[in-house]
Amino acid sequence: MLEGNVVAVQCTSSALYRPFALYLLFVHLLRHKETSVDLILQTAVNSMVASSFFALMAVGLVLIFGVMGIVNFAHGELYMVGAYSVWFLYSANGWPFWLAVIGAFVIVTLIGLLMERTLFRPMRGNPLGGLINSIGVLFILQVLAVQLGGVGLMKTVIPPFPGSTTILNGVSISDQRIAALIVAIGLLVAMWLFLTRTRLGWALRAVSQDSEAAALQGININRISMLAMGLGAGTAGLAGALISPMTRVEPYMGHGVIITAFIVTIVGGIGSLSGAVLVAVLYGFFYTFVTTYVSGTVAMMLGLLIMLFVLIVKPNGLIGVRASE
Amino acid sequence: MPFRKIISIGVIYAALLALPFALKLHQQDFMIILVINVLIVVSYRLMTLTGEFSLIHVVLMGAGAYTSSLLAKTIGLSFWLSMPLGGVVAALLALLLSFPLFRMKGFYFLIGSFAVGEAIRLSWSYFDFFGGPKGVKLIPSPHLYIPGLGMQDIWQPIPYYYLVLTIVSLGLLVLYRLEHSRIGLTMNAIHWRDALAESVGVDTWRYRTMAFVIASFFAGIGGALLAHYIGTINPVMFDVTTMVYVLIWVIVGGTNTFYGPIIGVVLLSILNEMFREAEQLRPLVYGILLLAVMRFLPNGLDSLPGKIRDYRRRKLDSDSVDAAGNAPSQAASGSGQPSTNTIGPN
Amino acid sequence: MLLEIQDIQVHYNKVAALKGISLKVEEGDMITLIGSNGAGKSTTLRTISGLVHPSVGQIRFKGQRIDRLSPDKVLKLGIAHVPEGRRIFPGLTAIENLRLGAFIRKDKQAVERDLERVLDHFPRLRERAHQLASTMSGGEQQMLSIGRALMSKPKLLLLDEPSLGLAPVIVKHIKEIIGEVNREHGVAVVLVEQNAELALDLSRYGYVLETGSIAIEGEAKGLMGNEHVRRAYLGL
Amino acid sequence: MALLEIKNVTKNFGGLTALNDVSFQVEKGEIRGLIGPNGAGKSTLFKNIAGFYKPTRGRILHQGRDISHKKPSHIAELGVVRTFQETTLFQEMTVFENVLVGCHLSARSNVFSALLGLDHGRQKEAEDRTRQVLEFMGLMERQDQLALNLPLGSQRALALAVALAARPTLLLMDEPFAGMNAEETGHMMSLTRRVRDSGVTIVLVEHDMRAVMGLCGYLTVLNFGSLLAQGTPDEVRQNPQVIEAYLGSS
Amino acid sequence: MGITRRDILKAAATGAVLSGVGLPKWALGAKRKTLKIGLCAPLTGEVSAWGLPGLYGCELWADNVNAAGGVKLGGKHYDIEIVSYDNEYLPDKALQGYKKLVAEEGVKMVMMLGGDTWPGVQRWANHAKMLTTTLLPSDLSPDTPYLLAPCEVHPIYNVTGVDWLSRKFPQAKTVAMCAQNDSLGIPSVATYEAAFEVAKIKMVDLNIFDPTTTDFAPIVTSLLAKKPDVLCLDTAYADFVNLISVQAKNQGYKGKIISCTCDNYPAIISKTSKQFMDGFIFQFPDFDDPKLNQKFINFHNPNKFYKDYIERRPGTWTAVSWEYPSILDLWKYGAEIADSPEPMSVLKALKSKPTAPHAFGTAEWWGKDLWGVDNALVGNWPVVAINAEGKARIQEFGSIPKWWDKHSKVLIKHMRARKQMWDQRA
Repeated sequence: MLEGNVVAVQCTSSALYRPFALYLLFVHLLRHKETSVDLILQTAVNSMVASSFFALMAVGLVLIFGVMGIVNFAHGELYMVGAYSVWFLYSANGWPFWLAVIGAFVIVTLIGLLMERTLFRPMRGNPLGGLINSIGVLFILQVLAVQLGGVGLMKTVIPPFPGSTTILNGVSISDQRIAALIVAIGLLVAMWLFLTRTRLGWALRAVSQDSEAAALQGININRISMLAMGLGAGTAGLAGALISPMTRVEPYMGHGVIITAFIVTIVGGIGSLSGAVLVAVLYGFFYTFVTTYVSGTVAMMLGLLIMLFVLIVKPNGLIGVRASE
Repeated sequence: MPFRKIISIGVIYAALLALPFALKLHQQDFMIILVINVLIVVSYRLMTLTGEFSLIHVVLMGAGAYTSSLLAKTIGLSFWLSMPLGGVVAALLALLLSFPLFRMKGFYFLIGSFAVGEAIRLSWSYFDFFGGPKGVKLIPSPHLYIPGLGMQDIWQPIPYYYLVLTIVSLGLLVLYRLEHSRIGLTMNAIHWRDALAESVGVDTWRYRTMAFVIASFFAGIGGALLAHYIGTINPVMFDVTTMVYVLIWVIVGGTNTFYGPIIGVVLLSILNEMFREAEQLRPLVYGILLLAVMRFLPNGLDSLPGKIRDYRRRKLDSDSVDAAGNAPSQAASGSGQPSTNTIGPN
Repeated sequence: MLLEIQDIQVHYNKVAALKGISLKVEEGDMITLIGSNGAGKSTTLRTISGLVHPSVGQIRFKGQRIDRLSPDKVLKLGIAHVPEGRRIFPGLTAIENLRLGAFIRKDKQAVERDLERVLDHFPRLRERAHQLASTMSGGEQQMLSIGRALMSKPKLLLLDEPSLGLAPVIVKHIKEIIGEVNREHGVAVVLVEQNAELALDLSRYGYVLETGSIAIEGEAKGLMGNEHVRRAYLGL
Repeated sequence: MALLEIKNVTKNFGGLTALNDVSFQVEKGEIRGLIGPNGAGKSTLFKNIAGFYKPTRGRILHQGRDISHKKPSHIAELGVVRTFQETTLFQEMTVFENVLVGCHLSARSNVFSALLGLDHGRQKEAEDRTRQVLEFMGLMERQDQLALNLPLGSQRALALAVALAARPTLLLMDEPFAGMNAEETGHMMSLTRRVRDSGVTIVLVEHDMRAVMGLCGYLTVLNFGSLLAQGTPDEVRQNPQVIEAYLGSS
Repeated sequence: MGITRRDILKAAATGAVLSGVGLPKWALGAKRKTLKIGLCAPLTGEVSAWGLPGLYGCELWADNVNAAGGVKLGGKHYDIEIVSYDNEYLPDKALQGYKKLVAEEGVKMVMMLGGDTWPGVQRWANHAKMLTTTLLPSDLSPDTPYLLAPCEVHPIYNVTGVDWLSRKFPQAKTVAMCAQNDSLGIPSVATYEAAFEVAKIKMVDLNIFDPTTTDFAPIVTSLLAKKPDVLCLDTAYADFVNLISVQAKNQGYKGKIISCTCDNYPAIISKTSKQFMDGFIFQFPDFDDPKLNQKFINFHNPNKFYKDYIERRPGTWTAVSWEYPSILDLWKYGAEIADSPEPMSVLKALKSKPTAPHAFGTAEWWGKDLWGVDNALVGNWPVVAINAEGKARIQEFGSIPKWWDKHSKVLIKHMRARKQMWDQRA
């Protein structure tokens, strides 16, 4: 038994130096057999949390792209601002946690609205300009975070729910993660209801499908753009707020998140909200399992290659439904 | 070439040749990096001639740097061979990548190139062969036989500056000639109307690939020049942050002219040095500058002369002619339809 | 006078698309604009609905100037535009499309009533109410597009090429629907059509457009046999 | 052998049939009119011939050679060149440069010869050709203007010049008369005739019936993606099906 | 809490610089002559946590020394001025900065973090014969005659913690370890492998993760799946230690944890519990620890230094806050022996004896077997553990040379296996 473990250990470490990651994944799944039930279950639980955050980030990106045609590179920084807001309000100024989360949502939504009004609206019809502007925002928000919190160590956000719940023997999940998971899923459901059950939601979808025809229905495109940007930014902020007790709250935390969000968005089909959510779930599991069994670098590399593959297969856009000529 | 142009280029080069002696030691290093970056942005612009923006240019620069460094270190190849080979490998990599990437256009190309680039870059930090996250250290500097002095190790800033200046000038000359040849004209044509170009027999795939491959060759050369000067490279040097800076240089400078990106990189690099005192606030300056340029000069700094000319002309026009009946109409609907170049959609 | 257009000019970039067009629509009226491709028919409609603004000239609706208003403001005043190519929202269901037509209206109960009326009017739409619009046939999409416009309870309906790409049987049906809308709902209609026979048969008055100007106008019945019309269409 | 043969071409987009089993031939030296109401499939057929679309079924032969699955640039190389609906030009380039790009095929050069100036001969050849075409189209005095600053008539002439520079044997013209006034139309008609007289076969999609009837010896009429009628202008004009398709019947 | 008045003042001052008003950086002319010491380290960006707190510490050190009359060399009194350059942790910027400090500012020593930023500087540093220090002894090689690692001999001191653990808790039989894949993590892995082998503790899992990792749940899951007695965090970054510990607690881990660092551990305790963190072993003492007042400690007045620092720069204390100042202590010692500030004289004076005063007691110049050159100062190193009150306290000062004398072969074996020997790194 121990002997087998040692082999596995050596294999894990040397895995870094071998090229065939998928093959290794397979080998590792076999090697970890003795603890596999617990490990797989725990990893699945971890995956669910990852998935819900990927989904929150991706949905925001899709909304913004769908309605305004702009790739928001600053999306990761909006997420960062969400986390910083919680740190500032809850940890530094003693607000109740949930109030701080709401505060973060409001702050980031306002930033989003400001971005739409001053930066993205003048760039309508100029996607590259929008992209560049979002990079400008990215720099500014990072600096503001440094100014607010200083550099050095990450900001500590003490989890309001310090306990953890054992689901099964050896499989546990922290209460903080459960709470975040519930809120994230709740928000996604609320958003889905909003988009499919309300007039404003239809209007938003209508604009993303055909903005001129939407204008002809009396839908004010500017207002819908603000709605999309506010909502998209708000969800990113909320994701950051919820994850703040569980991750590194520092000015550059948005960097890794945005790459993942892009992968999810592209693979899910860039105009499709349901596609984004579905892929977020799948990718959350994929990413977490590969990270657990092989390595995070390999997981990211494979993710990027999957994205590339999807782009190659459907090179001119993965927009789900568009009017045919 | 008009006489005035020749004179001004002559003056610029005279200044560039004399410059290192007027500079402090660390500023000489700054100049070397800046001159290399000029090659990077100008070669990037060749890509944009065909209308495509990529996010892989810096990774291909890294490919050149890694190739040249590893060849020089592991098999002791001379700089004079490894450096061009760095360019060749970057170009070959681009050729290989053109097959998947040029199935895409516009935004999808941008994101696709980012995905491949990042995957390549991660592989450098993953595989031991490339030195892992630490990268490659102790990269030898070039040696050159100088009559009268014998074999010289070129690693001090002033000689290396002249080396870089020579190679980059050659690169710029090639890129300039290319742009002003029929090939450059055709690339530009593809940018404006790729379907029309295709309809008169232009193989747009071939030209896009050509632009990509040549641009990558020079990016690889730039990377090799950097590697052999600094003596060490690592994957972080070629990450998306660096790419974003290149993008900013090019776009702030403007892609409409050959000199636009050069203005961008020179101006912003100097500003960056000036604001070094601002420490943590430095990126803020960048951010605000970026937004300001996009707001007031969305086509980059190089569109400024044209804007001024336009403004003057309009002023003249409105002074002499009653333009009341000719106010340009605006298709300013509330709709988000981008400025397609359609004429009369009936 | 419901709608009055006075000598409008429209330029795209620097090219003139409309070179001075004037026309009038009475309350409950039905007029048609006919002419070949590029004559400026669609541009005229787009200018009325505020998608494009004229560089010269005025548009008045019930006496109020509307040539600088945005599309949503124009719609609020009572002008609905059924654009060329239907332009329904493919990812929404038929019923969601229809409800969006009433986006500007606040009178919820009346909207529900009107929705029922439209669905009564177009039984095919009732059958497909919860189907994605992209899965509907061309004729159904055209009905949906007209139905959607009616949901805003317009005084004036701008119809752009409703027969385009539809099979003759469907065209006939659409024609009937347009007639009914005009008669039963009392909605004035400006119809842009390639199919001159259809258009002139339905309308009271017609304008023939050529390269951005009105070549000839007159009572529809009179235009039907007009040489000018035949020439514009068949080069006689 | 006909210059262009369309053999049973069908094109589907998803469930929609844009072209349904269309067959006809164009002889060398003709100006063939391709007409039909909006949405009849004329542009789709053009795009299929020029290689921008691939037919779902059927074949397209040019000078006996199957071109139905070739790339647009290759088809252009074989002598089939199209112009575009509306005015499609390299807007920000000069008139001269526009035509020079059109000469792409007659004087191609590779990177090295372009850099080293080895293609001087070919370069000169292309420039000569450009001047020749500009002369032919009466655009010589406008050669240094930007394309976007030209009046509509000259823009259309330039579009034709760009296409001609590629030395086509078959020219596909997509609505060259749209939006033109009578004078401009007349000028464009004479230009088109001159092009035909220089040995280029022309297929013309056009709504302006005066131009079509005036230029074309033979017409092909499409409706709902199918071939509706063929014949001389007079025959077509009298054809009740055509009249119905255009003026409608109710 | 978050923003202090000082920060606002600083922001305002920076704003003034930005707006072109310009404030002289060193506002008032000093009466005494000034000696400049350079700090070329990352002060912005993601690695700035390894540079900026060091700058704060050095400024405090300089103020203390200057207030006490400065340094007296060759009969003259000098004030010390710290000149910093932000190298952004990029090789090219490091080279520019190094040259600026040496050639233009005329500094007498350059302190660096090392790592990625050293190799580019190496050649020029040798050329200029400049005394340079690094915190990463893996930069040392026979080609670096003027480079010293006078404070930290990372990762060799980690053996002291493992040694203490194995004596205190003989029941510990298995360990699972995780490490980030970079120039800090990998040599440390080799050291821990050697230390655990010597201590007869079996390594049952080793997870090497990417430094960009943000979610540690999967890593901790795979570690805990092996049910280890000890969890070893290797030389993880402070933030990683925080997140991994919190994850370990959430996933129900109850055993021992050993780590190289545990900066800002009160934050971890606040996120877990005192109970969970009780007995957490690491290698960096709090500087308010009374054990640092012992005779053999050479760091000048550590408790007061810590108190002053916390007051000046609240919330920024990390290991580098005292490490760079301790290098300055050593430099001052060397300069006073040499009676000259000249870099080569100071270096010669320092290396003239086989031992020198290290922060934690007299230590010897050492390193030939690992780095090919005896330029690292190695002696005692503290083993620190968190107690039941949630306070980190020094447990003992372990002797690195003593361990090495017995087990050098094991360490070299593992270092070689991980390709960390100097001859393998070139």
